[in-house]
Amino acid sequence: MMVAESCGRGDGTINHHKLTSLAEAIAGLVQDGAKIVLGAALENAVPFAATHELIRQGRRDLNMIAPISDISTDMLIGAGCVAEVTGAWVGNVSGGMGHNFRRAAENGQPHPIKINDYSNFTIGMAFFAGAYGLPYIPVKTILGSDILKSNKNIRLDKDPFTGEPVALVPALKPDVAFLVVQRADKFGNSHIWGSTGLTQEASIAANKIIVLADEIVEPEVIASDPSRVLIPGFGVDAVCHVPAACHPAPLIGRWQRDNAFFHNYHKETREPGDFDRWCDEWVRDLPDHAAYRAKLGGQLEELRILGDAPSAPANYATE
Amino acid sequence: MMVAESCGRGDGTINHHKLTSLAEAIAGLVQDGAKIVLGAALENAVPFAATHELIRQGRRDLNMIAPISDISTDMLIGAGCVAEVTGAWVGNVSGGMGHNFRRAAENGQPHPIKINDYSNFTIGMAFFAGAYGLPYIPVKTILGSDILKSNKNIRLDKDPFTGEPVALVPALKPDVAFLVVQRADKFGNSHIWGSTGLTQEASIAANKIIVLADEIVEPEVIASDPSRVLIPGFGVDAVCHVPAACHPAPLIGRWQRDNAFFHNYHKETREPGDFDRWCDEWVRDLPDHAAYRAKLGGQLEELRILGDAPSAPANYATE
Amino acid sequence: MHDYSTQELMIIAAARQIADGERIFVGMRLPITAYGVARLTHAPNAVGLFESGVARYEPADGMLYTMCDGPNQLGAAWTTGLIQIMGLLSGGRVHAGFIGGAEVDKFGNINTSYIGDIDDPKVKLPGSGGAPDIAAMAERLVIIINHQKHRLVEKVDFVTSPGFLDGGDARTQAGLPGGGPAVIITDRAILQPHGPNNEFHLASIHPGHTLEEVVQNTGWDLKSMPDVGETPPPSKDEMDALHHIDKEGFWRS
Amino acid sequence: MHDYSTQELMIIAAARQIADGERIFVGMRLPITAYGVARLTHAPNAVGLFESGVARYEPADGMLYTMCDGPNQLGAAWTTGLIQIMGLLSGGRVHAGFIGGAEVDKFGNINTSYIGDIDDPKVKLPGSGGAPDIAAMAERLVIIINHQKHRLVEKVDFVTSPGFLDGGDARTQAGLPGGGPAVIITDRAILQPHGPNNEFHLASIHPGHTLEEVVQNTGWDLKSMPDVGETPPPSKDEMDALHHIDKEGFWRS
Repeated sequence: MMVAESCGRGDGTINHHKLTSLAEAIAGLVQDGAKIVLGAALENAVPFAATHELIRQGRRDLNMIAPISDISTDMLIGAGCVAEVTGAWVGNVSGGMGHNFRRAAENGQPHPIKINDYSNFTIGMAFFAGAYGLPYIPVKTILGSDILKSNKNIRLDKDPFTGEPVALVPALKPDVAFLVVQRADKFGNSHIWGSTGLTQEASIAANKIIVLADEIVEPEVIASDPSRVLIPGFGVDAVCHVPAACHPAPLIGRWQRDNAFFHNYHKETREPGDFDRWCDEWVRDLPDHAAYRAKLGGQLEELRILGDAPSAPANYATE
Repeated sequence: MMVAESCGRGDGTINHHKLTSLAEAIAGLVQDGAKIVLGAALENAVPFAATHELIRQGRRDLNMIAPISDISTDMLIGAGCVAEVTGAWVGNVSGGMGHNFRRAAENGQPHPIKINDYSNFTIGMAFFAGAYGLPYIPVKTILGSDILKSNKNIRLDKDPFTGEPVALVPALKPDVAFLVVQRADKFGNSHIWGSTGLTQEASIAANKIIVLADEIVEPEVIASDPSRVLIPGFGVDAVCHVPAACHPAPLIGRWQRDNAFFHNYHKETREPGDFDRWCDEWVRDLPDHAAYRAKLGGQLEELRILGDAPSAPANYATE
Repeated sequence: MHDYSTQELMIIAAARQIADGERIFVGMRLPITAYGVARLTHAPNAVGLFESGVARYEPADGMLYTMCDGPNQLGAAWTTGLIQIMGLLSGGRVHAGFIGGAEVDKFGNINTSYIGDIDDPKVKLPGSGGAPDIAAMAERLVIIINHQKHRLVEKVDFVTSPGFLDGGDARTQAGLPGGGPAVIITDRAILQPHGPNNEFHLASIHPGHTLEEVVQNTGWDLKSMPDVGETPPPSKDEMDALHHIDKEGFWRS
Repeated sequence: MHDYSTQELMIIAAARQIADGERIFVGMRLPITAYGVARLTHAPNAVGLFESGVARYEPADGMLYTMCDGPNQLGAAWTTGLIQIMGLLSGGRVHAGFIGGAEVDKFGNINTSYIGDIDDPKVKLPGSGGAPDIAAMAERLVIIINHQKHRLVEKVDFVTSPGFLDGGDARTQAGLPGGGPAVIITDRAILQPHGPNNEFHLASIHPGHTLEEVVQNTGWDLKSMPDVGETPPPSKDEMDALHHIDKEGFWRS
């Protein structure tokens, strides 16, 4: 979404489609050193296709911001793309620890990283404040935690109404947010369903939004249900049609979780050299996500959801 | 929604249906002096049926909390039910001023009222804080407004990070929230679509929730689309099946706005005696909302939405 | 007489305040009609925002009494909550907003709350709605009001929605972002802030009205901008767009 | 040997911590299985909450690797955002939460962040997730951990999720609402806070284990509650419920 500074006249993008390749979107919108949200839905709808493309394009010094990132952040650390990690949890939900994250934090390999600790609710409040123009949010849920010692951005203060302790969480404003949606039109209007974690707040807080759509549909499909729109299409900067962009994470109604893939990643990235081999095979040696899908082949097809459990219709008729 | 104090064990209400008449719900859950949210969606889905029932049951000293209440609050003031008005706007969107509101504020007729001024965004933040356990929210959108002088609850302070001025809006926790939904099951699970104003935040902030459902459906209908649930059914205390509870306000996909009714109310309540006559005819002399609907007769039927503009389905299948 | 009404001229003047691609808090009645005209003429990519929780690319197809009516929601870009829509404003992402009021003063402060004393008001007005938030946070504010001496006043009794407050840099001192009121469009003239004090000056006079009349109907000592002239009358394209929207001639008289 | 495994006993012990009608932060693996057992036995109206934005009446039908998997969302009571679900916690509306950790100390403080120094950690653990929020705000906290000397420690290196902090009323002094940790369930015993210092004491020993073994595997000088006894073994109903959920015997060994 555009920031105030870019609120100039005549950007005129709404009636111009924003469909582009993921490679072009990242080349155009993501700088070295950027603050990136790569999925904020927790363990579903993780934009792994963007993780791969950031590695392929060799972005450096990124600040990865997310409540929980599963192995996406671990991959980017291993590939040398990350300077800071801002969030509540980094690892491998299926396999345990993230080896690259540990190596970086414990031994500075492949390079040191700075860690900005948050709890899930406090990073939610930081995004909420960033999205809706609030300078900070006073919370109680982080009181007593040493996160107040490790993260100097959060300030312990007194509630001026009651004198009781509160922790002030300042607004977080990412540079770019990537999100995976079930369907979008070419103008950036989209539908998301299932649990969304912090997708709405993190995206609206961001300066730029890149949508990875599992399916591109006619604008009428999205317009048939404006209450299923989570972020406004007029704030979206690029729409990329990337089926299964979430793999190996699930996408509700579209793709099952590839649990074996997470386990294999855990086994196959135990040593730094292991990770490099894994990363060559699954990311660097592939030109794009279509090649990744082709390499997965039948393994991916088995995860495709073929059943139908449709929502009851909502009627928007006016008379 | 239940407050922490009522978080005792074994309330066991979930598998017991909560269907009741509106008269019983109000008799059991609304005390004199209560802080009430009677619709928070602004000009749609206003629970007028509850407005009428509060008048019929003669509730007194209510604090009516809402961003914009159209003529609902004006009726309650005229009927002598209200001690305080907390919100951003009271009047008649179609007709202009609310005569009862003016009489009460200007001349103390039928009795004086205390007015707690908010802007729409600041009352939104007050509900948000109340809903999600934040003591207050710092905002900039009310700076420079004399609302900071008229509402002593909002405190001007300095942002401790920057030293810049901020207004601290404390949490608002209503006692009871009424809301109109398009469909609900007998356990209080419901679907809402169209714009929702502050419905979610105001309801979750409230101690008790009373749902006025335009239609009662099987639980499977609601469960088919858990992302269309705006407030959790497990927090709902009573479900009342009241078709057209919103009349004369609209309900998306169900009922059009009865603009003539708003205009007539404006004309027919100009003097205190006028309002009493209006209120006898449309509220006090009718036993319940079914009688109100019967009195409206064909006028109501003309507002019923018969067309079909269905949302595109969302698939929740898992394999 | 002209081939347009005063209200039609005001709508066209308001439409000219909307640039292409902008996000605008539209409101109802005159401003929403102005938004429709702008969309059909020079601003096909403007997005309309409604504080109840609606964003639209196209103006509604059908009569609206309120922003919450069905036609404003069918086919919308987004139907959501108030916080999501007004949060765009708070986040500094809204270019302009339209608001009216009972009173506006020479620094563009608007009163929609109390005439007289707060504790014993002569008139209790309906209140603020979202106007303070819009006035505080939009890049610029467009004020629409009828030009009468008791409406354009030296100093409002109550600042519901802040303009330049006491003038000069008072607005900035109060911690307010947003550019403040950019224009007052009345049924007689257009006023704009001018000079370091940010006092509203006469910018143009509507055809058929006179300087003397405008000054006499203003509650402060109204000064003129250096290049004050006549408000440009509606073009044929503008009037065609307006008539396309206002098929029943609601604004024609 | 018994006709139940240690893990099965732990699940049953955890299930007993859930009362009917309660709202519970469930988490994955052992706790979600415990929630399923509670639902099928004494707590048919318990509601399960998942911080990604899910609330369920019935446990998921299908294998879950994460709370975000499809089976946890199909037929849910609510699929929404993190703020809506964790906000219930912050708002004081959640009865209990289950969490695990790498280390817990005698005051029930939990570390899932850093072993060793923050700036040069020996081990960097994955981090907090929502555990601090749950530990701070739930009415009571149930801690599940394996009973080893390096896991039950005198003092954790880093308080990710607060228990009673330095003991006594330190938790209240820190401004924390919520009742704090109510129980530690291990593979050898059950511990509960006791006395004015809120130090965790031995409450019961699992069948087949000894006091000496438990004390030796605890990193602080573990004292016993006055009425310490044997953890009640699973009932037939409880085991039937567990086997109904764990058809493949995942927890049986």
